[in-house]
Formats: sequence, structure tokens, C-alpha cells
Amino acid sequence: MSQAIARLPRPRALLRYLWSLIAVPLVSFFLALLVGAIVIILSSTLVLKNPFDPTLPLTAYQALAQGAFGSFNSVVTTLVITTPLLLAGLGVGIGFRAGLFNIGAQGQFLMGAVGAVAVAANMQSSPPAIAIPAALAGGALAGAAWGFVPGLLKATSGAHEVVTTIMMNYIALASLAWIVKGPLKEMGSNPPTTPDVGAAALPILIGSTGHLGILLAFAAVPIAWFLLFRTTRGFEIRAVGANPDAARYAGVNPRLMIVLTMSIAGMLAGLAGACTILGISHRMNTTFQTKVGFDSITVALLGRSNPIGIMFAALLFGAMRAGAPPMQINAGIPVELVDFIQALILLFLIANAVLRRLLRLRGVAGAEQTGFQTITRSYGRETLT
Amino acid sequence: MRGITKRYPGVVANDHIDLDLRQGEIHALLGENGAGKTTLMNILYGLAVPDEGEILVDGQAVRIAGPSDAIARGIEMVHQHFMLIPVLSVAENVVLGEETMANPVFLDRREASRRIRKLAGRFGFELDPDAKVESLSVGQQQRVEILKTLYRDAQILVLDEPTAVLTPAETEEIFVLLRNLAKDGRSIIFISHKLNEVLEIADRITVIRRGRVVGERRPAETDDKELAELMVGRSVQLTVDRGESHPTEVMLKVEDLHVRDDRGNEVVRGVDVEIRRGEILGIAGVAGNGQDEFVEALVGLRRVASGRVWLNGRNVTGASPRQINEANVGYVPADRHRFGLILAFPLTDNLVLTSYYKPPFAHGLVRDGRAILAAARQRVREYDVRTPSTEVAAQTLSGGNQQKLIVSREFGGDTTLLVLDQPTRGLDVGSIEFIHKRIIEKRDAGTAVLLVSAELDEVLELSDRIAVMYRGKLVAFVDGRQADKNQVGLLMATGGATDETHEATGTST
Amino acid sequence: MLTLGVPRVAAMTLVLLVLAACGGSPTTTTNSKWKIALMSATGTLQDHNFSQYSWEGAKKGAADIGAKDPATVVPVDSTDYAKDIQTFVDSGYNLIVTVAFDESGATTTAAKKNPNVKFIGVDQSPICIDTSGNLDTTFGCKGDPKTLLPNYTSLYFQEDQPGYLAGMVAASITKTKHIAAVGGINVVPPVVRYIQGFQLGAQAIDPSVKVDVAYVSTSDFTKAFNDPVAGKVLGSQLISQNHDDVLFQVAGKTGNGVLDAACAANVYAIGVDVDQYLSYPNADPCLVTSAEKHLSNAVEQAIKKVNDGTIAPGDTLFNAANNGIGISPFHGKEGMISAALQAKLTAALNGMKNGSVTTCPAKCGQP
Amino acid sequence: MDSFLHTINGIPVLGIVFQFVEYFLNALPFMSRVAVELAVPICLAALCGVMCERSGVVNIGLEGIMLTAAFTGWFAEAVITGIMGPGTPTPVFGLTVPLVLALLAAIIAGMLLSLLHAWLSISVRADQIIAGAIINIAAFGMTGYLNTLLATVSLPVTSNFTALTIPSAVSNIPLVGWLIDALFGQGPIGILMVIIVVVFQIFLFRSRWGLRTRAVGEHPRAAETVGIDVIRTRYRNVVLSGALAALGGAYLSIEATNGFQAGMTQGRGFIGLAAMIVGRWTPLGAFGAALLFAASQAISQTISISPPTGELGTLLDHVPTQFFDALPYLITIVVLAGLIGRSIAPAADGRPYQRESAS
Repeated sequence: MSQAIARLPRPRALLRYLWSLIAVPLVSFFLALLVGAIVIILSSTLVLKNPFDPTLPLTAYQALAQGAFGSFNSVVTTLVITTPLLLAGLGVGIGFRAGLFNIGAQGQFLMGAVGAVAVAANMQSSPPAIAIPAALAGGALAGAAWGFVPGLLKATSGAHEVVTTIMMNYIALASLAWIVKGPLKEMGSNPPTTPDVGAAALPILIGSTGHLGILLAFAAVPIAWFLLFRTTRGFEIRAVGANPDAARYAGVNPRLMIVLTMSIAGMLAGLAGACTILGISHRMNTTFQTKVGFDSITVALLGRSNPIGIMFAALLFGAMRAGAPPMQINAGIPVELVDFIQALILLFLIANAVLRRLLRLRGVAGAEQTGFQTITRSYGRETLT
Repeated sequence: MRGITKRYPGVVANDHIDLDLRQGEIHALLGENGAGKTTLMNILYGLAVPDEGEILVDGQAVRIAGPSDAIARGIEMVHQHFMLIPVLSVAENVVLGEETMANPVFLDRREASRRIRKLAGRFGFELDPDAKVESLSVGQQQRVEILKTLYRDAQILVLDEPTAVLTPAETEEIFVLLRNLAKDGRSIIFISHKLNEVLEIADRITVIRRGRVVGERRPAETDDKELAELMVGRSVQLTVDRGESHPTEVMLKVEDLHVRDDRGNEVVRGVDVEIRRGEILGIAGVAGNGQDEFVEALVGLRRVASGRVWLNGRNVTGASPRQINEANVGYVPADRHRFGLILAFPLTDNLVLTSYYKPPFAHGLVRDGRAILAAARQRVREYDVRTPSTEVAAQTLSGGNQQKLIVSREFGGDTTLLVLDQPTRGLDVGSIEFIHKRIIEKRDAGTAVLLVSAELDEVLELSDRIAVMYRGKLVAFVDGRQADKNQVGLLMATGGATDETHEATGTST
Repeated sequence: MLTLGVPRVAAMTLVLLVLAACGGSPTTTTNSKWKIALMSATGTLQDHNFSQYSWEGAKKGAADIGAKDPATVVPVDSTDYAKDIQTFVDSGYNLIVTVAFDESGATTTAAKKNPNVKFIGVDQSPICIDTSGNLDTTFGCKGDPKTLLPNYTSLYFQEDQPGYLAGMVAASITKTKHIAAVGGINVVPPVVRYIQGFQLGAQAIDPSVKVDVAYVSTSDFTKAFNDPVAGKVLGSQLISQNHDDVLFQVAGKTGNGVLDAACAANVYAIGVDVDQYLSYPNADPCLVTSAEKHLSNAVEQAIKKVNDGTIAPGDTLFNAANNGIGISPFHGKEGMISAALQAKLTAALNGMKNGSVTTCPAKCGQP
Repeated sequence: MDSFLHTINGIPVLGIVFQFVEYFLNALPFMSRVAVELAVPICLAALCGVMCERSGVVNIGLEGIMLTAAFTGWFAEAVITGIMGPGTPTPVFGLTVPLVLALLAAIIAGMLLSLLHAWLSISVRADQIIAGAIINIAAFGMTGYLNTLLATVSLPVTSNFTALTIPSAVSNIPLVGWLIDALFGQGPIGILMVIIVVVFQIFLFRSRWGLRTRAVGEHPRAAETVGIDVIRTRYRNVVLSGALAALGGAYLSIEATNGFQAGMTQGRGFIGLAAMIVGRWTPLGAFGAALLFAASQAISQTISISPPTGELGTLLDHVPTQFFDALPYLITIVVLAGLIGRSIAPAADGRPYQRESAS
């Protein structure tokens, strides 16, 4: 990238350069919507045998957009949904930076929520000023613990984090069920339910649902960015991810970094869970589940494990998730369509080399190379020696 | 090959090169690293596509789109970096692509092993077809490479720097082998930058420089001086003037050091050595005799099985890389891509790789970008690393510049000990000269230097004392100035007679 | 490239969506003052079962009162409930049906917040509110919904009654004297009630019949209700190891797998919630009957009552007395049902109506 | 540990152990059957992974491929049945024309998705993990979307593959009978899986295709220099592997059960991924890992449906039921961390191969 910027060209060329920057994302996005539209029309005519209606996609997308931005409330909703995606996404992203493929955001999220409730339930009487930070900390710790374990296992026995984190997700489910039915069960509740988080409930700042967690999440972005790119710890994390051997030579202890990174990742995912339970649900029964864990992986990938990128990616996902129900309600288009569209955007973005050829743009080499090496090494390459 | 031209972004690797090869001749292709030899051969072998020019075999033009075409034309290549698959067996590596089949689907392993034993026997060497390649020494791997070509019954044989990792003795054996092949009527292209070897083996010598053919000679009618000038384009002194050394107190003391490799085999088996300030100790030895593990153990990258290491009187056995580094030890690793650099990171980060955490580059946890940038600019200037900016990723640099990057990092400051493992591997003569000069400077500044190199010439040129490493032991010490190449070569190959090993004491006299 | 690409694509998406948002909302024409909406249970609408049949009911009800077809939404997970209900309210829906026991909290809160929107909850009793009409999270349940939340009706069913009848049928047709009930998960009261009724019913016919009770999972809800393969495997083992020859499924879509297992092993199966002979034809060969709660009817009636203002707020129980439950017709397997059994069934049904038959133990709905 | 045992009325440990062994042996014939049934989809997914990654292409899209195949298989059967009627099932395996065509459709669908993955990972040289993620999300979205739409359409009744009934003469053979029954008392896909594992293992290490696959996955450049077309080899493997995962998906919707549910793979694709790693990228290993996982699931299921009696029973009553839900996952972790440790992927796994790169 930097070379490209280094030699910033003359005005006319400058326009071409700018175009070369926005072209691919723009085209990707429209292609995704286009394919989505085709799917909508085809499915409604072929599957539902409806009369051919070319405006249906427009109706759908309009409903989607309105659900995401149509009103002040919908904007708030978007932010609320973005919050956990952003936090967990940052966690997964940092993992990628260290060459770790953390599929465990799911479990870390759940345990974070459990931790938060556990603390909150025992602090009903104390003032919010104390209860809220305590509950958040509880969530962060529980999540961190759930990330720490796979990290430790990899550092000590080399057990592959892809396996261990997947397994930890299911173990988290079981633990949650046990805790909600046992230690944390509110007397007389059936189905078993935890006490209300009471004093630890996050205050609503904007609209009817915009809770404190939103601030937390967006504050985490610059912090994560600073940690990664401006501190020695961040440098060590990235070094281990990019070349563990060189990192060792540089005096970094990869094992330590792996444990540390997994714990940080778990902590962020845990915070996401804590915010959800403290900000939205307020209490938990065994149906407490989430898609955030896996969405956050996509968010991190889409954001190229760069905090800034992750923020926008999370916003995009949040907007689509917020807009999906209205789309189903007002246009009768199943919510799952947005998953499909998200996949398409991602698809066209990583196929950008092809797009560029089609658009006759010169690609920016180098940047990409390093981009995927860091991520895919995290899967194939052995991080320890 | 007629008018072969190949351009890579920024450089013209081959510029209208003509090259003709007669049946049964050994044709040497002489040139510096980066002169375009390898590119030319990759084109011949179909690994790269020429922008211009054509290739003729037996008079008619042929299109070589991929190695399979080349192989079909009887062209085979032994690559500078071995093209062997470590986890597969010798047999599997050899037959790969030309498998001996028991039936259309399954391999016939017994038949394969039989043929391989037969071939090896015919050219007078031994190989266990079922041994995993990763368990072989570099010399043996070289043989596997050649075996691959013989197995395919190559008519045109291209060897890219085949002797780089061999002892003089092994080199001789290879030469014999090559001559036999030539007598067989096979044609051989022998790529090298070692003048004496070229003069010894070749029937004809083509010299290329900066992608151009700059001359063709017969060994009879030329000498190394002329070839060197052709090759480099100016007169070069072939040997550095190493000057007098003034060893002072002992800086590094190693007592009965034992080290294991990744597979748990003990590859360093009791090394005793002392290095004093202001002297260069060169370790000669065939690659794979434990040098790398020895060095890695010294700098803390590899666990010490037993024995002791004293640095400046302090026991640093089993110290971490950082502790070693804090003791002002500089280290130039053999594999610069593995230990030396983080290729994906910008020059700035790579230049502070070992000092990123301490002032002025970091205050507490926070890094100081400005200080780092300043230091980087200064070093890049001082060691003239050719780069568009200090922000580009290290992988965009040429090998030579990458090595300069490492050297500038490790030589900087008042280093007490320099550990150099293959410091000039794969570099062009210019960079080699440059680095050799710096090494001498550091020595004269009172640094103790440990130099490990597979290039015997390099060891002979630079070392004040030479230790020969054989099967994990230092079997002999000789004075760098009186050292005789053949004697050292013999020690490298055989480990020498036992009485010599008795004499061999670690202390300098 | 992507490093910069993503922020840009996201940013632009946002911009474009905002632009699109400026358009007016899609207009809907209806000749009724009711705009009906339905929020299914998490996962999917097409469960051949619970959500789907409540939805059918809502559609019928809408048709009856000449309202537009109900809009539907499928929440992705439990954190969506409040949000999705709010979306309904924001887009002007004034009769909202929520279908799942665990949606009660969100529905209660919403009902309190939007007094002039009518809410119908399925399986959400008891409505638990404090004296000020807010959701009571301490489960004191002091407040009276009828007066405090006049706009919220919870339809709930006495599942133990159809379970009881199913148990009687199972105990009569078993040859091995081993029958089984497969529940999705043991923390869902309706599921537990079905099974408790099933056990009592079986005992009533023949105390020597062994009733195996198995739950697919005790922690994973998606596995419990959305994993037919798990159900199939569990069912198969019950048949092969415990020699159960009648399987009663109380596990939604996972349970459909149980039905498959029964058919594959040529033993009998009993469906749940709706007449699965119609809802899951794949199981017809081995399906004897289904323990039904007349979901779609209940929902349909509720909507009609809302329309003519006769709806009773608070918890509305559906049981034998008001014909809210029953077992479905035997669809050609009448032959298996002896006259004696038929008589017993009728008797039990009457007994339930006049309360002379108890179909659930003391701790009803709790494992 | 001691104190824990004392709390449960001081039962001698040995007794418990014996009781467990006895209980285990009694349940074994039934459990083994269950284990294999649960293992089939996981193992097929893992085999798909092995075939991809041995040639150097990381594939985390297993879940998506399975889901798509499951949907396609079920939907195709319904549509075809609608067109040409159900047809009469054969006595063995209960094959019908629509069913066979449906299986074909499922396999094709799987291979098409893999083709997309191959194109992205090999030709476009995109991040292979992102490519896999795309496949997962797209599959989840598309199948869920269509499934919800289809809620309003009434589709014809479909049938599914039936299991082979092993004659009791065979299944009663002492010692091995139960094993035969477990392995081959399956539907066609289940039996096919067992065969594939063996064949794949032999081919990978004994055949030319296997040798070249391993070479390409370890050191593509070396392979290329001996005239092997790396790109083509990888394409072939990835596309072919799609068929394996597709079988796993089809098993869910047209063999094990009879119908599709949104997200019915329930993470089996990811478990398969884990099995591949635990099995160290070998077919037999993957099978073993899948079996281990499924077996521990079978054990917890067995304990839940026919709990042991006696002291063992009382002991297990002290264990929260959720523990048995978590057991398979715990065991997998313990096995990986304790016994197997570091499993190293093929050297070039996940590295896009660039043909013309100056060495």
C-alpha cells in the first residue's frame, strides 16, 4: 500500500487512483445486491409460483435499509446489534494477528454472559456504580478463562486451537445449562432462570435500547488498535503470528504470547456476552444462545483482523441483522437472505483480483500477500518450535 | 537458446541471451548471483516463460511451457535449492512424476528401490531408497537430486551451483560423475560462480553479467583473473586483506557442549572451544555436521543437552535469546528468512527486531515510531540497503539487501561476540566484499567473531584460526594463514586421523 | 487491498442503506383494523409443528376477520425477542402473536409498554408480573395479569392430558411391555408435562409396562429441537437396547427423527402437538396417533375473540374441558384400537373434563 | 478424589470399575451401532478435509458443503418424486429412482461448491480460510432462505435409504458379530463410508495419485519441477473431496432421517474438521477420531437411556447430567492434548501456489 501512497500522482491520475481504490468495494457491494435480487425474484417466481415481480427486491432492500436506518430507533438497534459483534470480532481478529484461529468466541461469549450474571446476582444490593463494573469484569474474566484454556493447551502440548476451541464451545453450553439449573437458579422459576441482573443492568443511554455497552465496544476499537500497532506487546503478538521463529530470536516467548492472546481474545468475547446479558436480556435461562460467536469470525475476516476494518465490518453486519426482520415482516423475504448477501460481499471482495482485471485496474501487490499469510498460517503452519 | 529475454518488474533478468550446447560437452555458465543464470535455466526448464526468444533442441524450435515439456525433451535440472520433499522417502522422491507402476493405479515400490540401488551402484555411491530424505545429510541429498535426473535418463543436464554445499572431496566425486555422464554423450550445463571449479570441469565457459552474455572462453585460453573481471565487470581482489589479528582475553568459552536436533538425535557431540576478542574463528565443515545446531545453542535458540557456555566469564548456558542478545552478541543466522527477518514486516520493524522493547525504541509498553524510523533511516544509509523506503515489507528486497539489513542490525553497537552462520550465502560478489570488510572491521574493533560457512574459501580467507567440524565434534584446529585447502578439505570429509583429533585442543596458541 | 477495501465497502453500504431508507415504507391495504404479526420460536417457521401450526391458526384467524395475512419473523436467538416485537410495534402491527414459552418475558414487557397493542402468547403461562404490572423477575407473581395487563392473553395447554391419552394408547398396543417418551430437553415445562402425563396414562392401563424417559439433551437447545439425526439415533437405541416398541416424541424436529427411527424399525410412533400424520407424512406408516393441543384452533379463536372484543386477558387454559386438547384420529390404524381401549379413552377424557382423573404429579412440569 | 469417593458411601473403587466394565460390555453391541451411525457424517466431513489439505488447500467450508448437500438431496428427491412418482423401493437399502437421483444431485451440489472453493483458493489465490467461511455462510443463508420459503409449499412424501439388516446368524458370532453389525448394519452411505476410509487410506500411501497429492501438499515447487501440474492436482482433489462431504450431508437428510431442517448439520462439519486434525490428516486417523468422538457420545446417550444400576448407578447419580453432554468434547480435548499432542499439517497447507516465481 505505502508505495502506492508514496508516489501520489498528478490530478488526472489522482482521480484514476481514487477510482481504483473505491471501485472494487463499490462493485462488490452492488454485485452482491444484484445477485441477491436475482435470487429473490427467481425464488419467488419458481418456488412460490408468484407472478413475476421485478420490484420485489427493491421493496425488500428498502425494508432492509429502513430497518437499519429508517428511524432513530432503528439506528440505535443497529448499534445495539453491532456491539457484541464488534467486541467478539476484535477478539477473533487479535487471535488471527498472533496466528491463532480462535473458533471459540461462541463459548467465550456464553461464559462471559454467565460470569456477568453470576456477579450481578450477588450484587443486587450494591449501587450500579460498583455493580456494573464488577459484573462486566466478571464477564471479561470468565471469557478470558475460556480462552486461556485452549491457549495453555496449545502452548504446553501443542493441541491445535481449532480443535480445542470448537470443543470448548460445546462445553460452555453444558456448563451454562448446569449453572442456570443449579447454582444460579432463581427460586420458583420454571423454566429455570437466573435472577435479574438488577443493579448491574447497563444504563440505557440513547433511544429505548441503546445501552452503555455500545460505548464500551466502540472505545475498544482504538484501544485494540493501539495495543496491536503502538505497543511492544502488540508487536510481539504480531511477530509471533508472522514468523514465530524470528519472534523467538527477537526474545519473544511464543508460548507466552499464545496464552496471552487467547486470553485477551476470550476476554473481549466475554465482554460481548456480558454486554448482551447486562444490556439486553437482563436474565438468563437455558435458551440463552447466540450466533455472535460465528458471525464474529466472519467480521474479523471481513475486517482483515484490523480493528478499524473490524469496526466497519461489524457495523455492516449489525445494520444487516437489524434490517433483516423488517425485511421479512414487510416484504416477506426470509431473514437468511442477509447471510447470503454477506457471503456474496465477502466473495466479491476476495475475488477482487478478478474484479480488478475486469475493471482494468492495477492491483496493489504485497499488501495482500502478507494479509493472507498471517491468517492462513494460523491454520496450517505450526506456531511452536 | 536464441535471444532469450525475460523481464521482471524493475529488472531485465535476461537480455537477448544466446547459448548453445553441444552433445557430450560440459558447458559452464559463469556469473554472479543475480546475474540471470538461474532465470535462464528456469526458462530452459519451463519454470519461467520468456518474453522473447526461442529454444531449439536438435535444430528445431520447441515450446517449453512447463517442466513436463522439458522432461519430455530429456532436459533435467538440479536446482540450487534442493527440490526434495523431506517427509517422503528417497525412492518416492526419485520416482515422483515418473513412477514405476505395478499396475495403472498402484506404485511398485520394490521395483523402484531395485532400480535406484542399481543406478547408485553404477555411479559408485550408496543410498538407502527407503530412508526419509529429511534424515539425510546435505551431501547425500545432493546425490538424490542427481539420481533423480539419472533415473529419468536425462540427455541435457542442468546443475545449478551443485558444489555449493560439498567438500572438495565430494566435489571431486561429482566431477568424476559428470565427466562420465559427458562421455556417455549427455550434455551438461554447469552453473557456478566458483572460478576454479569452472576452469577445472568445463569444456566451454559462457560468462553472463546483468542478464547479458559478456564473453565465451575455453578453459585453456583464460585464467581466473580474466573470468572474474568479466563476471563482475571490474577488477576485483579475489581475497580480502585480512591484516594482522591481535587476540586479547577470552570472550567465548565452550566446554563439552552437547546439542540435539529437532528429531532428538545428538548432532553436537562434545565441543570445546575458546574465542578471544579480536580474532576470527572459522568453522569449516560439510553442511549438516552440527554447525547450525551448535550456533543455535550458543545464541539460545536451541536447548543445550549438556556442557557449559561461558560468555565473558559469565555462565550463559541455557540463557534465553534475549539474555544472550543483552550481552551484546550479534547473530547472523544461516536461514535469514526463518530467524533473521519477519518478511511481512516493514524494514523499520525488522531493523529493531532485537531491541524494539527498550529505549529509545520503546518507553514502557509504548513504542516510539519516530525513534525507530530515525534509526532505520540511519542504518539503511550506512549499509546502503537499496530500498524505495523504510516502510516497505522486507520481502520486497533482494537477498543481498535483506542480508545487509540483518548485518546492519547485528553489527551495530559495541558487540562483544559476533556469531555468523553462512553470512554471505547466495550473495553477489559486491555484497560479499562489503560484508567481509565489515567482519574484519569488527574484529579489529576487538569483537570476537565465530564464522561458520559451507564455503571453504570464505573460511580460509577470513579466519585467523580454523576449526574443522565433523560429526558434531571439532576434530582439528589449524592456523588460518598456513591452512592448506586440501588438508582442511580432507579433515572435513574424513574427520582426519585419530592422532590429529588428540592434538586438537580448543585453546589458541 | 482488503485491509482498506472493507472499511470502504462497509461505509458505502451504510450510506446507500441510509439513502434507501428515505423512501416511504411499503404500504399495505387491509379492510380490517387489525394488523396481525407472528413471531415464531427461534430457528425456523417450518418445523412441521409448533410454530408452523400456530402460524396456520393465525392465518385462518386473519382470514376469518378479513385482515391481511399475518407478517412473520423468525428470531435468530433469544436476544432478538424484544427487538423483533418492537419492530412489529414500530411498523404498526396491533395484534402480535408470540410462539414459545421462553418469549414470555419479552412479551410481558412489551405488553406493559404498549397498552393499545394486543398480544397473544402461546405457552407462556403463568404470566408472572408484580403488583405494578411489570415483569416479575423474582417469580413472586403477585400481580394479577387480568387487570394489570388487559392486552395480553397467554394461551396455555394442559399437555399432560393429551400425554395421558397417548400413554394409554401406547401401553395398550405395546407387545414388549416397553414404551418410551423422548423429550427434547427437560427444562421446558410443556415437554415435561407431556411426558409426565404419558407415564401416568401408561400406568393406568398396565402398571407392568415399563416407560423409558429419555431427553435428547440437557443443555443444547438446537440439538434438543432441531437435530433430527440425534433423535433418530436415540430412538434406534431405545428400540434395539430397551426393546421399546412404541415411541412418543416430544422434541419438535429432533422428534421427527424419533418417528423416522420407529418407522425404520417397524415399531409404532406417537406424534406430538399437532396431528403429525398430516404435518409429517414421512412417518405415516408407523404413526398411530398424536398427542395434540389444538394450537391453530386456539390461536384462530383467540384472534377472532380479539376482533369482537370478547378475549379474556391473562392466562387462558386449554384442556379437555374446553376441547383444547386431544389425540388425533388413527388414520387407518383404527384396527389396533380395541373397543375396550376406545371406551377407556373416552372415559379418561370425560374424567379429565370433570376433574376425576389426575394426569400430572404434584410437581407438574418440573423434572 | 479420595474425599469425593468417601462421600458416596465409601464404595470400593475396584467394585465400581468392575461394574462399569460389565455395564459397558453389556451395552457394547447397541452402543457400537450408535457410535458408527453418529460417526458417519463426521468421518465423511473429515475425509473431505484430508483430501483437500493433503493437496495443500485448507477447507473449513465442510459444514457448508454438508448443509448444501443435505438440502439438495432432500429437495431434489421431493421434486423428482413430484415429477415421476415415488417408485417402489428395493428390498435392500430401499433404493428408489428419485432417491438415487437425489443422492447424485447432492454429490454434484457438493462438488460445485468445492469447485468454487478451489477456484477461490487456487486460481484467485484468495485467503483459503475466508473462502471456506464464505461457503459456510452462503450455504447457511441459501438453504435457510429456501427452507423458509418452502414452508408455504406442500411437497410430496419422500422416502430414505434403509439400513442393511445383518442376519442374526452373523451378528451373533461371538466377539466380532457386534462389530460386523455395527459397521455394516448401515444404509448405503454408511457402508460406503467404511469402504472409502479403507480405499482412501491405501490410495493415499500406495498409489500414484496419493504420492503426487502428498508431494503437492508438502512442496508444490518440487512437484512441479518433476512435471506434476500442481494446479490441476489441487483442483482435482478439492473438487473430488466435495463429493465426500456431500455424502455426509446426504446421509443426514436422506439416509439417517427423512427430511431437511435448517442448520441440521449442527456443527458436524466443524467436528469433522477437528477429527481431521486429531487424526493427523490421515483417513484412518480421521475415522478413528470421528469414531472416538461418536463413541463417547454413544456412551453418554446409553447412560441416559438405560442408566446402570447398583453402586455405579448411585455414583453416576451424583454427576450432573450436563456432564454427560460435555463428555465427548472433554474426551476429545484430553485425547488431543494428552496422547496425540502436536499434529502438524502438510507443509504447504493453506499456501496458494504461484507458478511463475523466480527462485
